[in-house]
Amino acid sequence: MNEPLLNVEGLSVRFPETRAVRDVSFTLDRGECLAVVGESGSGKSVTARSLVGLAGDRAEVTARRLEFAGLDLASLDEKAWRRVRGGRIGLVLQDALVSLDPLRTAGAEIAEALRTHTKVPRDQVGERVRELLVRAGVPEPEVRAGQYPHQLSGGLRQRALIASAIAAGPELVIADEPTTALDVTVQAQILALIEELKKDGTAVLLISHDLAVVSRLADRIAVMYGGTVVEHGPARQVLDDPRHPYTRALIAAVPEPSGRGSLLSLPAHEGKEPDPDGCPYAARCVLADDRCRTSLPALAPREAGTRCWHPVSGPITRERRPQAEASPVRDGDTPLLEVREVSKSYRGRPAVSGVSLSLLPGESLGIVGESGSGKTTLARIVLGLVSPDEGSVSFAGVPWSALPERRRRPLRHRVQAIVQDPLGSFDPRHPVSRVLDEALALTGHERGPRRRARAAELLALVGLSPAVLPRSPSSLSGGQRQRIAIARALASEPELLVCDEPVSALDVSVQAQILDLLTGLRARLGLALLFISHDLGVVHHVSDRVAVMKDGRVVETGEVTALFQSPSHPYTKELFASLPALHRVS
Amino acid sequence: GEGEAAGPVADAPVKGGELTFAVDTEPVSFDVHVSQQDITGTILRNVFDSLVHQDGQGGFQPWLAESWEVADDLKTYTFKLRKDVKFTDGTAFDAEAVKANFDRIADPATKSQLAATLLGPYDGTEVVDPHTVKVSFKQSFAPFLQAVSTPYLGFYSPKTIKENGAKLGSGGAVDVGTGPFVFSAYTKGQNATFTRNPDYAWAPKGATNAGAPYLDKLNIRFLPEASVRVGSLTSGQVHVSFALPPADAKAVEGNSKLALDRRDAPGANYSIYLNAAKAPLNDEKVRKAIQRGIDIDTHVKTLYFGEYKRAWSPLSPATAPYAKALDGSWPYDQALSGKLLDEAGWTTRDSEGYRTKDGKRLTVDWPLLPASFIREKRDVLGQAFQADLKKLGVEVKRPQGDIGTYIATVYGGKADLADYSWARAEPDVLWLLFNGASKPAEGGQNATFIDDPELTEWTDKGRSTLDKATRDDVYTKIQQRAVELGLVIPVYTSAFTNGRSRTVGGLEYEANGWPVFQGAWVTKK
Amino acid sequence: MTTPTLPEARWKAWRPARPALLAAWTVIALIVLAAAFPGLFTGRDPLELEPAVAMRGPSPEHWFGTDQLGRDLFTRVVYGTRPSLLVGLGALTLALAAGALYGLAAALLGRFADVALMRLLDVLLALPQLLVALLALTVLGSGQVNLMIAIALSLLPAYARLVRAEALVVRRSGYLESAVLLGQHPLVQAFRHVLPNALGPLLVLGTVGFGMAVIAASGLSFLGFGAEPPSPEWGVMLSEGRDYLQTAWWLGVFPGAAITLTVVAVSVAGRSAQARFTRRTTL
Amino acid sequence: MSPVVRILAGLGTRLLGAAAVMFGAATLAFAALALIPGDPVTIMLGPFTTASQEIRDQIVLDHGFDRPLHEQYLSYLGRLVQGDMGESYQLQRPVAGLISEQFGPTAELASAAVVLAVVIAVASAVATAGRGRASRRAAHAWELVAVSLPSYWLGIVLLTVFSFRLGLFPLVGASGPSALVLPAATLALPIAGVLAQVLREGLETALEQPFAVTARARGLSRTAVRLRHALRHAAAPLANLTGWLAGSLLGGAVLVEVVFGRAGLGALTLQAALNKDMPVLIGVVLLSALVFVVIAAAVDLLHLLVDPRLRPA
Ligand SMILES: Nc1ncnc2c1ncn2[C@@H]1O[C@H](COP(=O)(O)OP(=O)(O)OP(=O)(O)O)[C@@H](O)[C@H]1O
Ligand SMILES: Nc1ncnc2c1ncn2[C@@H]1O[C@H](COP(=O)(O)OP(=O)(O)OP(=O)(O)O)[C@@H](O)[C@H]1O
Ligand SMILES: [Mg+2]
Ligand SMILES: [Mg+2]
Repeated sequence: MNEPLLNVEGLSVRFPETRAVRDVSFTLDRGECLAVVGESGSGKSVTARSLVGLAGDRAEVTARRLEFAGLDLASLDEKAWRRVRGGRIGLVLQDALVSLDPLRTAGAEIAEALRTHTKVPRDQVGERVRELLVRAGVPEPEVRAGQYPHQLSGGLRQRALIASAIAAGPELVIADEPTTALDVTVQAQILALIEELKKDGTAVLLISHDLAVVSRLADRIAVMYGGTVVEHGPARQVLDDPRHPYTRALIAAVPEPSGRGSLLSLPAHEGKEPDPDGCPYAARCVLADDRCRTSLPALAPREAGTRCWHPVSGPITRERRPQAEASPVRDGDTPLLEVREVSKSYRGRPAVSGVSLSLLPGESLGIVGESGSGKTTLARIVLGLVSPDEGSVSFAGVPWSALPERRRRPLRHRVQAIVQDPLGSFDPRHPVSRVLDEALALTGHERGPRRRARAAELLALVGLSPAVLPRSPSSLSGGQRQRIAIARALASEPELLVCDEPVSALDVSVQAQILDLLTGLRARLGLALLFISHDLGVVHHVSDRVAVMKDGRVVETGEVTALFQSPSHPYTKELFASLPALHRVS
Repeated sequence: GEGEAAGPVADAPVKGGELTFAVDTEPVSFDVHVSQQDITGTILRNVFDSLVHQDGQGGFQPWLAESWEVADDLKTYTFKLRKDVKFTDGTAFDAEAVKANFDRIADPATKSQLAATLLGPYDGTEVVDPHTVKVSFKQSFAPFLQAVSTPYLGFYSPKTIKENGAKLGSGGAVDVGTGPFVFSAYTKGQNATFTRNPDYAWAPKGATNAGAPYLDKLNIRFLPEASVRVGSLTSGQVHVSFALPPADAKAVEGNSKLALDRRDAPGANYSIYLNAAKAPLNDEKVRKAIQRGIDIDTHVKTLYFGEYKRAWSPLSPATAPYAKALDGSWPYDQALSGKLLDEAGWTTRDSEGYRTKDGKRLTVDWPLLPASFIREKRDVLGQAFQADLKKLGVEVKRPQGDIGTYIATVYGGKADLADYSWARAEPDVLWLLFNGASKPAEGGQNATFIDDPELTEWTDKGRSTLDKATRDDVYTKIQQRAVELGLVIPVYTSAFTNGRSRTVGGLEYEANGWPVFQGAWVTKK
Repeated sequence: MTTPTLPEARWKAWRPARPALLAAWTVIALIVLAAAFPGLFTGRDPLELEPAVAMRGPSPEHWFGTDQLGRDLFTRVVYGTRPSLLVGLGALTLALAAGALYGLAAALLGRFADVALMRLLDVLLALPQLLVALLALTVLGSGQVNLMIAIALSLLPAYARLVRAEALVVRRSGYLESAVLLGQHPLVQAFRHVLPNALGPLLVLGTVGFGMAVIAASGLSFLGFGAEPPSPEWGVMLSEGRDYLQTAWWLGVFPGAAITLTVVAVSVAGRSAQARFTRRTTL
Repeated sequence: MSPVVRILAGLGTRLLGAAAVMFGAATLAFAALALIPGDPVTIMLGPFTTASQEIRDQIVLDHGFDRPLHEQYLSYLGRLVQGDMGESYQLQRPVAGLISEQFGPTAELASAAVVLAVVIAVASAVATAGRGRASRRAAHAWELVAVSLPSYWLGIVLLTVFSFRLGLFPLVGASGPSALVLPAATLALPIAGVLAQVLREGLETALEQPFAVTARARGLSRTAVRLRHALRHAAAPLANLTGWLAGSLLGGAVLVEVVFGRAGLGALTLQAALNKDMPVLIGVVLLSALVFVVIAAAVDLLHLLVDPRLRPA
């Protein structure tokens, strides 16, 4: 096998405050797709950026070897770099939605790439731009080229961005999280586009935190944790027979039909921090010993391997989770929540139209649907934050949406909510203690030791130690914040918990923990859940019944497993078709 | 007249050229008949001639009037006018013109703020023949000659009065007079320009330049900032600068390229007037104590760098008859003041060291004008006096409000002290200051608020005779009595300190101390 | 009608360097001390005359020289601190308090009140700050207190606007929503969450407003609306000193320096405070 | 709604807003007039006057001080609508005339100052944005001091040094650019300080945006990114602030015009304020309200040009 297109050996990047990447090695051939996966902050983007010399002024990049098509990148000066960037290596930045200049048309951005690298005569630029857009799968390219980012949907923006990245026909395209924040259907299209590139012989470095996404088109997978590649090898091998404890946890965390009814998070523990050159995962690893904390085995750049002293093998065994189904839903029960024909439109545009739902005590109803389909609006109506234009909501048999706020206030504690962005739901000036205190006070716990005891209880309930009480939520991790939010919601002992995308901002592993927590609590407290997510896997995992929304309507609803096996509505079918699964049904 | 040539005259007269004259204030109104500001007179003296000219000795010389007779009862004045005088709009200056102007002044619709007062008990003007006018008054009115020598009783061409009567205040070409210069343009807030009147041939008797002015153009620049005036003078950007701050006088004198023209201001000195109508200053002892208890000498010297003379009389030495006897007659003497106050019963002292009488602190109210009206650092001088009197155990309060409040309190007789100077080259100014009828509430200026029979009698007598001896006698007595009664504390005689580039020659100053540019020229360097 | 950004927008700028910050706080400390206990810095009396030594330049016994009446300039500058700061602080406090209430009222009292109050504000905003102050002074007349009110009036609109904007942000915020969900009473919400969170940025901007106020005050005393002598006030001293620029530079330079130094120090401190603040909220 | 309708609607609301502001200003000014304590006649005549009683009566009659307030207000509004702003107490001249005559010099001064300020600001900001610490510190320092200097003081110092000592830029030669340099600079420096900071901030935030990085990943040079991408983004806040400052320059003009003995609205305003010459003050208030409204409109238009997101879809 001849020289690979890209050859990285011992790449390290430090910032004044962190070691973002440490001793990363990998290679990449033409027409090959290497996927780099790993949780947030694991160093994926920094790795990607340093391949085009844009790690930032404050970054200090070192590598034993950094070769691209026989070119020593490490030795390039600014001018030479400019020729490489966009010309031979195209980079699609992580934040697709803000990576196009909002003040210039999509066409202008693409043309810019053309002008800087190719000798396209002026009068033909427009034509080339059109071709590129077509290639990127953009419908009616003439129109789109003349439009500004804010006039384009997320998917279109991402496509335009890719078009500008491949404008000068680079040999390598780096796509950093190209599908995050996109609806599954759109996701599928983008992935297809990348597959095209690959087929045309372009090497692709695909970065994602979502195993399921990469499993579809990665030839090889490199799993990063704490700045290092902890495991890499052929995709199949990594997915089917993961060796590194972290990889295993990662894979276990992906909610899958098969995994329904069992815990997603593998047992982890809070170990002590490893040394700088120890295994970064040692802190969380159950198998970690002193050796792990002090040193890290090497990893050969080309062939598969695991960077672990205690590689595990064999199938992943998940624990059963406490049976949520144990709170069976009996027919003839008076529904806890009854939504009748509610509609809500903003400035004439319907956000929710004619939606009817009902939810029994202790039942968990999932709501899926693409962005803008009206999920949040529906949730806000149920919460009594938005009053519907038509229809009504009744709670526990009594009218709810119809009540004036004054009368609803005393009942509010029975319905609580968890939202996507927990931090935003905390007063920035209040520490955790005050957040809980306020909630408890409002639900009639008079101040004093009992209230404090109750606060501690709640924290225990969501698996946090009282140590977090004095801290400000902004100083906590995403997972911890969401736990606090849940604790606050539980403070008033609600019967219904409305969760709007509670995990979509979290890493898979953290998501797994939160999902386990929610299902656990539900079983324990007999909570009813209204669970909103765009992630079918997640919904499938937590809910008994599912309602599929599109354009403000519920197009299909039914018992979860049944619905997943045989969707009837065409939209639902499309939705499930485009759902990326970890294990391709071969 | 012999407005004395100022400073070393730079060689022989030079025709043509432009002279820039920087002044500190900008007239609110350019209508001499309306305005009461000195600056209006100062500037428009170059545009308007008067019937008579007042010379340095307080005597009167022919100007637009060849001669005049005054009836013995001083109720009618008859002027014989020159026949060759023309307004700059070509119309002739004649008896009708005089009548038109005086009548205009007397008309309430004109809202004259000073000229009307100068006309006193005006009764009317009679056109005897085209070149003779007879001005008559309801009572005998001696100061008229002096009044009629001021630009405020100057003459607009009847044509312009008819056509632009309402606009005369806004300056510019509409202000048509008979003077040596033509008011050609005015940029509010910046400058006013005057051009030579080539036909001018009626300068007052004895003027060094009998004919048209040498200068082609006179440019008057309004520079309210003293430092800016000084700066532009020293840097040669202006030729003559009005009202230099005393602080800079020395520097100007020291500068070989510059000369300093100093002239004591005529009329009433800057003095403090004591409200004898209310306690505590209704007690003469207290008044005299205050009068003797402040170290005027030192403060005036330090604050004005010896540029301003310390004053002994309410009347300026530049205005005859000045009571020389007063000089040095009431020196600073805190011991005496202390004694006087004790005698007056202000014997006890309170915690802050101020004197008290039956529990009441000895306090005098001396309202301070709004900063924008304060001239010559009088507020600072006041601070010095405040400090002196504190030593004496007298508390001086200096509340500063807006002008409305000031007028209400001071002119309403609610204050104890009031301070001002009054520029008018005529001893009759004493009438304004001390006559019982000159009530501030009615536009008078008698801030002593008492009607002292003798002062009233003498001031009336003075304005009802032209006999020099009598006038000298009464006016001298007035000055002395006012000081003896402690009704007034003369402070200083302010001086016109004008900086002048030595390239300027022939600049003269008339009775009021105002520069006259008719005979001035600029030599090219 | 939209109104262009207010000058406050500028202070987002930067976080000053450590030493600068240190210097700033030292200066502030000194100023506060001087305002509280001028006696600590000088044994002299600011009003005591010494005609003998009038108009002397800086010297060992008179560090800043002496003025027209031989008063020690250093002493006067020190004693001038209190009145000078009082104008600034007074104006600022007034403006902040009034602005905060105004802004809150606009944000919370519903649509109509909002429109009405904002229109009124637009009018004030449409006028240059100095013009507003002049107008107020014309009505009230000069003097220290009126000066304060006038300046406060000219600062108020900016603050009111800011508070309103902040309050509206809070009203749409997630944490107010969760307060609603917990059934908290609107009034409680207003004082637990809206007011404190809206106030934060305001107070930081205050430090800037202080600078503006002090400069405005000195400008207005220059124009003749100043404080009452003989009480030494920097603005007044500065505007008196200007006549002696050629002959006695110190009379103007030292009060001028005092003003500038104060303003610089306070805004440096204020900016660092703001930098910290913005960091905290953007975390 | 169709774009045209949208635009028209926008225009309508803007006009309404403008009208509201003007009306508010007028009312405010009248309220001020009514609130002045003390007898207006005495105030008008000022101190040291020997005006007699019939003259005072005359004044009362002329200005209708004897009529009830609401009448005065209505007739005042009525006259305003006809563009008649009354006559100055002090100068006895129509306010409209006075103002239009004084507007020129001030407009000249203000625009000169704005241009100068923007030039300085852009230079200072572009030169230092995202560059080394030292240069930024220096820039911050001068900006801070510039903002903290009392402008009249700055003016006097500039005069003394450049005009009196060095003899550059004559003051009295009046009119012509050379006489404009110093006043404009005095007015511009503090503003420049503010603008520079805002502009730099804008540039730096823009340069950190992903699209800026993307542009570089496309192979653009740093400078190209600055000019083609960052500057436009920084332009919006700059325009905002410039507009606001330009509107408020009249205030600064008061001080500067007094110091430099220049003609202009500032000097007029001050004189009016000192003499409680309300008609003139009212005129000035209305004018600056108008100027502000116009500038605000201009700024908004500029935004529409720069930022497509604001254009009606
Ligand atoms: N410009 C920078 N300055 C300082 N630290 C940085 C910078 N960029 C990244 N880091 C740090 O480097 C580490 C890796 O960041 P990176 O963006 O590569 O993570 P990631 O794997 O891309 O995470 P995500 O999935 O959220 O994009 C993080 O700890 C981050 O805080
Ligand atoms: N406050 C609002 N004002 C105007 N339009 C709104 C508002 N809230 C929602 N909408 C519109 O209503 C539609 C539904 O929005 P909603 O947030 O309910 O969708 P969603 O399913 O929650 O989307 P996502 O998955 O992105 O959260 C969208 O078109 C949105 O633009
Ligand atoms: Mg990343
Ligand atoms: Mg949503």
